[in-house]
Amino acid sequence: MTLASCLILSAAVLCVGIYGLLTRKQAVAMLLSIELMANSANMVFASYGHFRGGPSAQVFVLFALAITVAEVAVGLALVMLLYRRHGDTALDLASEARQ
Amino acid sequence: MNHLLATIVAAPAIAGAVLLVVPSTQRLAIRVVSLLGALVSLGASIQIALQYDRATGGLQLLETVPLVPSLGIHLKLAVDGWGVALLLLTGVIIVTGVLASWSVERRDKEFFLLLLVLVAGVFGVFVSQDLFVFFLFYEIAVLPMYLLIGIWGSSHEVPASGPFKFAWRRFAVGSKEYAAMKLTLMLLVGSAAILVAMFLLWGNSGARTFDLQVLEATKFPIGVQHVVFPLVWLGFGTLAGVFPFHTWSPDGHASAPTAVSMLHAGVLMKLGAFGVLRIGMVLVPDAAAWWAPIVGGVAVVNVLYGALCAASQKDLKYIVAYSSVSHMGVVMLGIATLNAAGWNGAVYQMVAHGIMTGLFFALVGLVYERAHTRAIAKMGGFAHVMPVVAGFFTLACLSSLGLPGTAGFIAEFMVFAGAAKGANAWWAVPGVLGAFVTAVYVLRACKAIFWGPAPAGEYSHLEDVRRTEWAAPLVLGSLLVVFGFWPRLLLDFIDVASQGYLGRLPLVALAQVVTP
Amino acid sequence: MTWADFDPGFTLISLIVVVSAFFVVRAQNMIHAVLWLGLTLLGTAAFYARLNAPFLAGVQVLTYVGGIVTLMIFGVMVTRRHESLEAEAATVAPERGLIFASAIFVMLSVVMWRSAATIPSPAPVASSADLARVLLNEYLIAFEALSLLLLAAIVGAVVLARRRDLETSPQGPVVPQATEVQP
Amino acid sequence: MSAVTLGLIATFAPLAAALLLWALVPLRHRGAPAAWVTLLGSVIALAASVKLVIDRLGGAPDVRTTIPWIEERGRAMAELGVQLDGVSVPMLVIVCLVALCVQLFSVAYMHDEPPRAFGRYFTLHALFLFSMNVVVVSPNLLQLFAGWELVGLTSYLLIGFYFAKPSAAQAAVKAFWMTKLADMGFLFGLLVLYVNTGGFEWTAVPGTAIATWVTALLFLAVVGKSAQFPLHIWLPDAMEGPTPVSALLHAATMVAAGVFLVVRADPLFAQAPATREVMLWIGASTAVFAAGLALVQKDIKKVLAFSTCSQLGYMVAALGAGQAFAGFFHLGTHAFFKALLFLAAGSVIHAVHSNSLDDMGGLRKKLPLTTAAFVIGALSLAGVPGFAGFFSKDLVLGALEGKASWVPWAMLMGSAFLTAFYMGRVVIKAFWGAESEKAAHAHEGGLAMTGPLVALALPSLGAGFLGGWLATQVRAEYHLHLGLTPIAASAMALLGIGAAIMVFGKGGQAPLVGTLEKLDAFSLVDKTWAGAYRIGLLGVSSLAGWIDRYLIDGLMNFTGWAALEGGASARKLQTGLVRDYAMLVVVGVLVLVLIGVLR
Repeated sequence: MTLASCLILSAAVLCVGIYGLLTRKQAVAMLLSIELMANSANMVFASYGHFRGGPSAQVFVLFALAITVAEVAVGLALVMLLYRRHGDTALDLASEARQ
Repeated sequence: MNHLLATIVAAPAIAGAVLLVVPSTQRLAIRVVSLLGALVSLGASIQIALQYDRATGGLQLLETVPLVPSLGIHLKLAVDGWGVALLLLTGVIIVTGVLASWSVERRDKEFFLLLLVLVAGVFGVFVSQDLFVFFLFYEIAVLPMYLLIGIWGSSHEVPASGPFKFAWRRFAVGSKEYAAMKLTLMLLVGSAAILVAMFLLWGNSGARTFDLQVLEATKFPIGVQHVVFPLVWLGFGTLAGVFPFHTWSPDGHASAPTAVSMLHAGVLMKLGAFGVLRIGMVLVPDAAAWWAPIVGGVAVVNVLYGALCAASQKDLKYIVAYSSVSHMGVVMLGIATLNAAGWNGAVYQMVAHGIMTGLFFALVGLVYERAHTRAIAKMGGFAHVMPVVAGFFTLACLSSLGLPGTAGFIAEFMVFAGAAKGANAWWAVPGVLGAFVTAVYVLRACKAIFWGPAPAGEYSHLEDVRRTEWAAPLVLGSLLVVFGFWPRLLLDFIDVASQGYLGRLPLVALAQVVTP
Repeated sequence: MTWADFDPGFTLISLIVVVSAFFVVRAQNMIHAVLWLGLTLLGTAAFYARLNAPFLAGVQVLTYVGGIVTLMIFGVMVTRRHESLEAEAATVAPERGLIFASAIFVMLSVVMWRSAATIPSPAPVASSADLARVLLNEYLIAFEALSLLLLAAIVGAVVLARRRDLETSPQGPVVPQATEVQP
Repeated sequence: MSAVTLGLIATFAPLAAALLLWALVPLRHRGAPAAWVTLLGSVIALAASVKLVIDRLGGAPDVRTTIPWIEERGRAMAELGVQLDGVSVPMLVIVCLVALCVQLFSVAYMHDEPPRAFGRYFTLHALFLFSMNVVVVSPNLLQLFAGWELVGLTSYLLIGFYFAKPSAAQAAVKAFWMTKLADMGFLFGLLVLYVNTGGFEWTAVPGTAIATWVTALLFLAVVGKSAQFPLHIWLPDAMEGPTPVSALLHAATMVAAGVFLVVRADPLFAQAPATREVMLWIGASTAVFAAGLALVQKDIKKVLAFSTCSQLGYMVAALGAGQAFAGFFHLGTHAFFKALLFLAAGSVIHAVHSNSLDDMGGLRKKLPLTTAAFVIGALSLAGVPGFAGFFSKDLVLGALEGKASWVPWAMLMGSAFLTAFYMGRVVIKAFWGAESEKAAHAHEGGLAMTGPLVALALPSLGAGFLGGWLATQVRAEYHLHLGLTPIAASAMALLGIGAAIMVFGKGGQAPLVGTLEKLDAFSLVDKTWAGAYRIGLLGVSSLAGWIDRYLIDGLMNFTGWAALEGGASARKLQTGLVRDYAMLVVVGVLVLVLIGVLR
């Protein structure tokens, strides 16, 4: 297990998340993809933390986790709103910004 | 230390604040409060003129309050000779302007409030000796215009034509909203240029200060000067109607209500010229001397082109508006001469044109209010029904064409003499030609409106000047003649300031001046 | 890299994480997708454990697997359209996604490979005690700011989700989640 | 009282009258009292100037006092003041005397005007006298220019006095424009002088080249103001004004200001022989040309107007010949007899209510005094020996005699004949012959009308004998000599009168009249100027207006349009789809990473 392999693993997860974000229509599915991407960022933190030492990296992972939780809470609330308004959670429906 | 300068700026602002608590149904109270604010300013400006020591010159009546010392921003108020002349002009115009708009019907409280805010800004510009505060007041003076024109203005149609016809569908060209928007946007672009110049000066001053006196004493690198001067020239110049950035002026002044046209053409355009003179010429003299031929060349275009455009107009307000473009060209021409006669003439022209155009717009407003038309073709023989208006209009025309005995002559003559003495003597030729074209179009308009057989039909019962409407013609008309016969009333102030600042110009420029 | 460096544990974890992540974005059934996400997150927890970060692994299991996955399932259930769920989980323009994702992957791999080469060898382990000390000393303000953020998120979520024409009560899932995350 | 005080009184008494009338609106609107105020001002001015003359007869010296007017760097750049010498004092008397006579005449002549218009008329008269006196007493060219423009203004306002008549309005504006066009020359001349000498003194010695420039430019203004060819076209139109106005402004004083300017600036003109040569030719040709046109006018005032052009041509020619005194002398005598002629014509017009010569005839029985006055004026104008005009015209002709070219001299001789001829025509058509229908009810005006006629007839008869005194005043040589010129001139005058009696006495027509009439009707000069105005000014200005509205402002609109259109097309990027935004983020990341990789 080297730093490079750890980083490439996290890059892989990130790219899967990007793939999901770009291809899924469902708001919840997009949220899941974002979770994957956030997770991969945490993995990078943890990897560097392991290889360079010191607790700071882990602290940041903790913070990132908390922020992710907040994001999911608000994100899900938005999904609920979307569902109420359109009876569906396909995010394409929320494109009023175009007008 | 007295607080005259603070008073002159604060009086309109305080009157405006009082207006906020006056109920909008108290129409007389609104007017009286506004008039009081204006009168206090006028009184203060006269008091300033009396207290200013003409023999000493320089900055006087200094008041300083630190605002943001860490950035070198101070509320530093002081006045030089130019400032005294322009304060007097502003005081006179605002008082007559308030009286001329006595009959504003719609949302009068807001109207007077904005008018007072605007004039507070104008006073602020003329007395602030800190570049940042100068700019702040400048913006305060410029921005209320958007609302004043957009709400209280008047519209007309401009048919689509020309190579840019396709752009017409985007705008209602000629409408008051269009005029207000164009004016504001063009002036704001100018402001952006000024802002850049301002920070360049600040950053290169070494002292990190906006204090104009410190900046004056600073010798800026020539490279910085060459960037700053064109920015200042075009930035302030947009407000002064410098070709080809003058096109906000005809539409803006034609659409604006009477008092706003009076203030804008009478005073606000002077802010632009004053900025070029006070910031451009004084702070970056080396670049100014280099750029002066270009400034003067453009000014010459302004004079002649503005006059020719005015000659082609069929709408009374447009004629007056284009004449402002032409006359502000004379101001810029005087500035570009880089000698005492030219600068004195330029500042004198600011005052003369301010009074003259204020008178013009006041009278045009009167005519428009009664006849409900600005189309010259529909008018005729109005001298039979409104002889007083006709008389004062003729007087304004005469000053406009530079007839001796009116303020316009003194100003134009000094500018032309300055130009003839300067490095580019030929500037005087188009300048004088512009005055001739002015004679053609103002007298033609005067004849078409006022002369001819007595009007019949709807125009046969037009009323002449009454009550508060007397103020503007009487005061402004008399001043035109007084300043025409006795120029030293103002010149003593202006000349001492010009002498002081001229010393800063590089020797190269002065050497070009033929001294008899 | 030789076979001597081969690390079967890490390889297994990697496989689990990548494959389950792939199913997260490809699953037709949203519930399945969330469950796959749970597996990914568990794999990540194992990854943390292998990186000598047991506390992180624990928190990962507790908040992510325990909290977020549950929350997501609630979300899916609440917004579910019974009759047409399958069709809506469909993907759009998979080629575009694939191209961009792989391009990013290639780029990132190159960058990370280079960057990793500058870090020599594993450093001494940081204990949970170290972590706690740093968290509550150096990062105290950030820590408190974070709790404020969470509070704001709770309030925001409540305001957003609660409407007059309320059919379900969305506050329920959010509030316990927020309290749970306090370490 | 010192001379300066008297000069100031002469100048400011009319101004005080004008200001009083301007400020006291009820007084002005009452009418008659306004006339008395103006008359009082003029009387004071005349008294002051007469006192000046008496003082000068007693040996009072020339005086000159100035105060700074415009300052530059603390130094006077321009000055105002009073200069009272042999040129300005006689001129002051002439101006004040003629003005007073004309004003008095106006009281009767304008009697039927509504009180307000009457008041306005006299206010303007007072203003005119002030402006004219500013010209006369000015110590330098700048003040002269200021007064010059002010008399132009009063001329404009007085020509347009009947502003309800479109023709009067047009004539007023035309007069102002033409003179203003010429006045640009004055202004340029002043600027050239100022740049080269640092002042506006006519005593400056700037060298021949500069002097030629300055004087040529000044002469341009003279051409305009004194109605010389080709800028004369405004003067006949100016007859739209009330007749007394024509008498005062457009015959006696204002149009003579051009000549006065040259007399004043004689030291400058003396340095510029080239300018003088031009003046000589322009003066001579105007004299002939205008005399020819005067022959065919049907309007009595237009005859006199063209005659004024012609006589001013004499003066300009004399100035061109370098005999400033001859021009000045002719100016003085011409002021009297031409004012007399105009006032007498006014009396006729007042009696028959028409300007047209065809409506007159046989008036000598009804209007004996007017007839006598007119005949005296006509004889003086024709240059019959003994009358004032003879002496001055003789001097003018004598100035031209012996010049390198005899052509100008011959031209002026010819026009002397023409002058006598056309004046004979007018006298015969108006006062002799069969009594016309309109003349039947004609009668003399009151004392206010006849008094000024008598007052002006006296100098028209006798002013010629003052030539000697005037010459000592301006330090010129003056002696009557019996040579070719006086004899030829007298012969021309008598021949002209005789020819007129022969031709018109029997109701006939002069030869060449048809051609001249066609020439007059075609009015080539007028049409040229009108064309220049329409095409040159209106055309260019509409082009400028179009360019400004549709090109320059169009460009501004285009900028706005481009910004709006650009915004509209940029908005299409905003699909509103989160996926697309995410992709843009990804692209951005890609680019950033790529930069990182490649670096």
